[in-house]
Amino acid sequence: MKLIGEKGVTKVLMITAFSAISILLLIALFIINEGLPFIFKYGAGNFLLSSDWQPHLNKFGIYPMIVASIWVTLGAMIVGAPLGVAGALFLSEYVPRTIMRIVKPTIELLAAIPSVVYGFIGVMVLAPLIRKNFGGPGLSLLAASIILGVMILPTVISISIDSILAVPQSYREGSLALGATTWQTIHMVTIKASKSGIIASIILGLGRAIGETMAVIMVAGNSVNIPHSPLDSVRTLTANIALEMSYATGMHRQALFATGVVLLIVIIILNSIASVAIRKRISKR
Amino acid sequence: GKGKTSLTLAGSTAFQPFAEKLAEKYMTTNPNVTITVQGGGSAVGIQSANSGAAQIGMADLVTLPEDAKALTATVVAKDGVAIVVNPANKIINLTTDQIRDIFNGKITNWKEVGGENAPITVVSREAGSGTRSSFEQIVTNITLKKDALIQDSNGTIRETVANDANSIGYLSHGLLNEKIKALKVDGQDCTVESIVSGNYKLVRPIFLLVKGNLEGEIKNFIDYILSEEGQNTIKKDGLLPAK
Amino acid sequence: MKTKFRINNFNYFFGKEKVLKQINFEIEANQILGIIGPAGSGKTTFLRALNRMNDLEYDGTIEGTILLDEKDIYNPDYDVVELRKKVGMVFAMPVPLPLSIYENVVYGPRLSGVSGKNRLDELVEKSLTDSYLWDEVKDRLHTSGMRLSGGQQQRLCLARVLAMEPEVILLDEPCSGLDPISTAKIEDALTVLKKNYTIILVTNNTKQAARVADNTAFFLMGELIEIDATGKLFTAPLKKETNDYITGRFG
Amino acid sequence: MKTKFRINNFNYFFGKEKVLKQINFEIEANQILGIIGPAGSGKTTFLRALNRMNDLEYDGTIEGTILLDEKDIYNPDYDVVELRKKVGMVFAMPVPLPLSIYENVVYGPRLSGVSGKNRLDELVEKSLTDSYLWDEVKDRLHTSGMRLSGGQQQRLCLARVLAMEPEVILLDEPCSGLDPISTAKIEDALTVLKKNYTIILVTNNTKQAARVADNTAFFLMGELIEIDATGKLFTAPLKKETNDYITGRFG
Amino acid sequence: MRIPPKYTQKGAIALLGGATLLTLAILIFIIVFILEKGLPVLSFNFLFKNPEDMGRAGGIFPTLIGTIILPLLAIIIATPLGIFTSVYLSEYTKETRATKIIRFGTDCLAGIPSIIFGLFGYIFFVITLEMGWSILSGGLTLAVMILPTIIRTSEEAIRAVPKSYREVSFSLGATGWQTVKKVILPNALPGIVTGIMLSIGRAIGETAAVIFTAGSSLRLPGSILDSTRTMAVHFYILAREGISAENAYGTAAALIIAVLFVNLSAYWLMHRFISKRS
Ligand SMILES: Nc1ncnc2c1ncn2[C@@H]1O[C@H](COP(=O)(O)OP(=O)(O)OP(=O)(O)O)[C@@H](O)[C@H]1O
Ligand SMILES: Nc1ncnc2c1ncn2[C@@H]1O[C@H](COP(=O)(O)OP(=O)(O)OP(=O)(O)O)[C@@H](O)[C@H]1O
Ligand SMILES: [Mg+2]
Ligand SMILES: [Mg+2]
Repeated sequence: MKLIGEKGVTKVLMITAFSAISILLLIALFIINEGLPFIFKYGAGNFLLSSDWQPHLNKFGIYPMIVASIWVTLGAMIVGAPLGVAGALFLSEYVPRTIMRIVKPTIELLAAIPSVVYGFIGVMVLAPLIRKNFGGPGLSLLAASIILGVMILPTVISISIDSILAVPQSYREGSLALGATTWQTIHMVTIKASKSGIIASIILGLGRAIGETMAVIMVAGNSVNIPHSPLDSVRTLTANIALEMSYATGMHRQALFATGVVLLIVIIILNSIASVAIRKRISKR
Repeated sequence: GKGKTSLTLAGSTAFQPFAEKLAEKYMTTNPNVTITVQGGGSAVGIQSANSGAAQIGMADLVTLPEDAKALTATVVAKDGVAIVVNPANKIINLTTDQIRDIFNGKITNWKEVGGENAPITVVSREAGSGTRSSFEQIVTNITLKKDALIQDSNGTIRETVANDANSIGYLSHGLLNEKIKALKVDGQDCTVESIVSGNYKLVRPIFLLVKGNLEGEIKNFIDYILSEEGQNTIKKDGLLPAK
Repeated sequence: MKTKFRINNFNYFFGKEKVLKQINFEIEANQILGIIGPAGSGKTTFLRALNRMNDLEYDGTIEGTILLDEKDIYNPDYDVVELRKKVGMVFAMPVPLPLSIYENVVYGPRLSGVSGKNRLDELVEKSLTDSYLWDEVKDRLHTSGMRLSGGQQQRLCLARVLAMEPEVILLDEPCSGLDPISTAKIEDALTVLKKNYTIILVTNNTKQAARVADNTAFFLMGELIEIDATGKLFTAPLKKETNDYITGRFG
Repeated sequence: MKTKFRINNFNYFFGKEKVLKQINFEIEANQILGIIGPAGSGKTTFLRALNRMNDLEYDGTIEGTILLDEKDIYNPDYDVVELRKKVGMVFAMPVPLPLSIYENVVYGPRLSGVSGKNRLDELVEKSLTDSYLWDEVKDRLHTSGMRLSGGQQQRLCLARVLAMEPEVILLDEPCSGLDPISTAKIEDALTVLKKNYTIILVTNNTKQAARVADNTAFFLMGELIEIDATGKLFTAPLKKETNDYITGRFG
Repeated sequence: MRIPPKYTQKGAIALLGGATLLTLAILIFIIVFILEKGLPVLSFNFLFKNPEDMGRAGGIFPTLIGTIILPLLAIIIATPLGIFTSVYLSEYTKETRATKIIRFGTDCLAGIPSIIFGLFGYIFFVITLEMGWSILSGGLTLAVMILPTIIRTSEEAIRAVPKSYREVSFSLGATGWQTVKKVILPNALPGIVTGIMLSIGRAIGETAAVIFTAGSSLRLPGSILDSTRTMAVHFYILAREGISAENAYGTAAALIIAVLFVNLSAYWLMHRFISKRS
């Protein structure tokens, strides 16, 4: 790097950052470009607020899917976020480092298991369990939330562990020396000092939960139905796209991309709510 | 020409494994040809045949959409659609009308068709799917009930039905196994003989799509598929011959 | 005179290295014990052993016993949280918690269940006054404690400990970042505080030890060389090393 | 006598708060300038202005100019990296980088392209010797710098700066964690070093300023109250505040 | 009523420990589930032979290669891009509205379903840039897909490096880049590695995006412009088209064992690096 000097490095970094961000922007534009015209043509109201999805009759109403996406994501967060953060806190504050160092990579293994495998486990184990114990078809909002909740665990746990470990030891010492228990230290100092990383972990987990398709398709049941209970079968926006994309042409295909645009908006809204909500919770004290 | 010719097939995930097997065999006798088989679904098959990303598109649709009109379509195989229930279910036969009413949501309990007192779980394929279109066209007048479960592949339909004693679904008859039970439809067995003889009505075609006319290596390969050897391969693994 | 700490054959190891060697002595209540010694002689390590802050070192091991009020603090049944409430500590390097000045001070009391705005406000004012910080920060109690100057941070850490009202206060070079005026005031404060507290003061400033300590201990390379009444230790030490150190003829 | 720094109408703000007010004076080369003043008076802030460490504060703003060798260091064209190589700094709180002792010392030289094992080994020995740490650590140069005692860390930080061979050395209470013997040695070293370096020493120990500084500046609440030859400032200060402070009658 | 700290401490241990145990139980269940179904088919032949008869017989060798090469390519492209971007955002720019928007934008893109990345890659790389279904198209698409995760995790890790380290480095005359290289990145390493490991995991487990861009051809790729099939895609096709459940789970089992091995050795290497440094 000597060759190009500090100014050169700055420029290289800037260009890299700029290109990375433009690629990501390009994706957003790609979706919007493919989907937005349809929304204008079909009418945003009809598209967003109707519950009638019958592509072969050119009826494209995605209201139930919007509702379902929000519920499933919420459900996944309720299952995954507390479990993940709790696990991260326990592994980094109560468990010897050597054990943590084996458990963490093992948990990250969960991230590499293909989502189809999760889907099969959902169909073969979880859905029958739900059906037997609570009734309904088994393939349901509940099943999807649980499977997604499990799928985001490695993201939440790993990133949280790192940010908790980055909290200076002197904060812990300061707190313990004042007679705090480990838990008091965690809850009054550690969580606060690692706030930013814990939030990032939850937001990235949220991203994974919203964006997951294969597993959701397999366990959510995919009925185009406004859910009235967690045991109802639901179809999420992502599932809708992935489910029908392989046979969709013409108008139908455009409608699926338009679903993508709506998904993007839902993601933006959920992300904003999540970051505000988590930030509030963590920095309340 | 000289050297290696390469062909790409893309599209229907249901036909992909068959295409792979056919390609494998074809290449052993024609070492100067390389055939690559890609999935992606029927829509990708049509698109990539149009764009030239693949020379041959694979589609398992019943009627080809607008985009495919310009392509030369050849039916290379047929697929029987079996109506399946869980082996625990005592029902062995349903009429077309009963099937229609079940999928439309008019009949919601197995006892209405002579089974046990248990709610029916309907499992269907996704909108647009070839299996579903043919199922709906042949049974006629189907407006799928809203809370029907949707799965997007033969394999997942099979798992779902195998795991839910009250469910009913349909899938490619080549994938029948002991975990699920195929029903008679209007008294007709879902067997190869019965399908080939035309007694069993739920059948759908599988297309290969080519831009322009069939010529050169493309034609040779399609001819091979339609040859006796090719058709036997298809038959052996659960699809039905084109004619 | 009541004995507060009783240290018996105490050894401390970092990994294989022995940094405290066969320490044996007693610390009396309501007195100021000064601990002096060159850098690296084990003063901090010893101090941290007294409230078991050393538990946090992953490769630290101990031998021997330390009794506080005749109870072995290293006994597995001993409640280490209670210990640290009784034995407050000011570290050599001031590290305010990433909280406001106010929250830093009430941190300890809150832990023990003290609540109520009035009660806490009072406590904050009293502790900050005792540590001579009140005037400088009274208008910005709710800004971050980390944005204070070095000397201010040091006094904040002292206030934080005073607010806990412990029985023993461990001070590791508490005046190292302070100007002479604040230093003098804190020394005065310590002399007042010893009525209610037992104070153990590690200092590199031998004069400071001479000024405020009742007894002074001299550490050298992990060993307790000598402990005696301050007057005696500084005028007529028994050991040659002590003499060398306090007269600056050392090393 | 050459002028090293020329500070003109210098103001410094944290956000809206003005913590340095209209500072105006000159610092001569090859001398030791002592800076004294109570806690929070802006000594550290001033020191950090001299090598633009304050650039890292997100809400800091400056007014006025500081000239080093007659060049304005706050000029946008001025190379801040060169500035910091010329103007080394020892912070009040010792922060060893999470590297071995050896790597901590050679960190600066390596950046400027010094290499070769022999050359670096020499440099390490020399710098550690000059900061009186060599004997204590020569057997464990390759263990972490973070596992030293407080006083040892302080001297490691000094060694790290000496290894850079800067022109100016800024010292923020460098002896605050040191025992009297090391302190005395470092003071001796400074007196030797000033032949080649310009030294600016912030200290809370007025006696230390009196002992080693050629000139002494007294800061109070962000203002430079008085600067003069050390002897004069300590015996016959012009301002009442200075007198109050050095006689301890202050506050 | 105030609960004494002793009990909150015990309660916390029970609760946090319980959550951890539950997580581990789920993890173990999933691993056992797959291994139980998959281990019986695992053998040397299974790993190193070509598939036959649609994958019902033979082995999985080409998919093994695909699983190694595709995520590798993606990570080689995305890691420098992601790290440089996060370094630029956190060290070379002030925290402004623009950086906040960028951070928010990357967060949102982390939630785009992979099938959209797949379609994007298909239209952009496969068709428009005429790369065809190839390892290159797939690698680029996966790189774009994991980029948000790498950027965000690296940024968090970089932000967690104590400010005093930066100050020390700058005060010793380091340039911004030298500080980044010598102090910031090494200290942010654990967090960066986490991001990379999670991303590798995602790339290895991905199906939709891979099928659309790298294809799903079963032949052994001869170059980066050939198409390939990963183990995840192989599992997908075998299991979803109902071709061979045993071989599907065999593939999954092989995948799990391989990933576990990679994860553990990556961390082992990292800790060696860290402990060697200080
Ligand atoms: N990062 C910061 N942000 C805002 N205010 C600050 C910051 N750092 C210091 N201050 C304030 O600026 C003033 C001067 O602080 P400075 O650190 O320069 O004092 P000092 O003379 O070095 O004191 P000490 O002897 O205690 O180290 C103080 O009032 C302090 O509270
Ligand atoms: N975390 C640690 N790991 C290993 N060795 C350590 C650690 N902390 C201190 N030491 C070593 O233990 C010995 C005693 O250190 P200690 O901090 O108790 O000295 P001290 O008397 O407080 O010195 P100072 O006056 O410099 O603060 C020293 O040799 C030191 O290098
Ligand atoms: Mg110490
Ligand atoms: Mg200061």
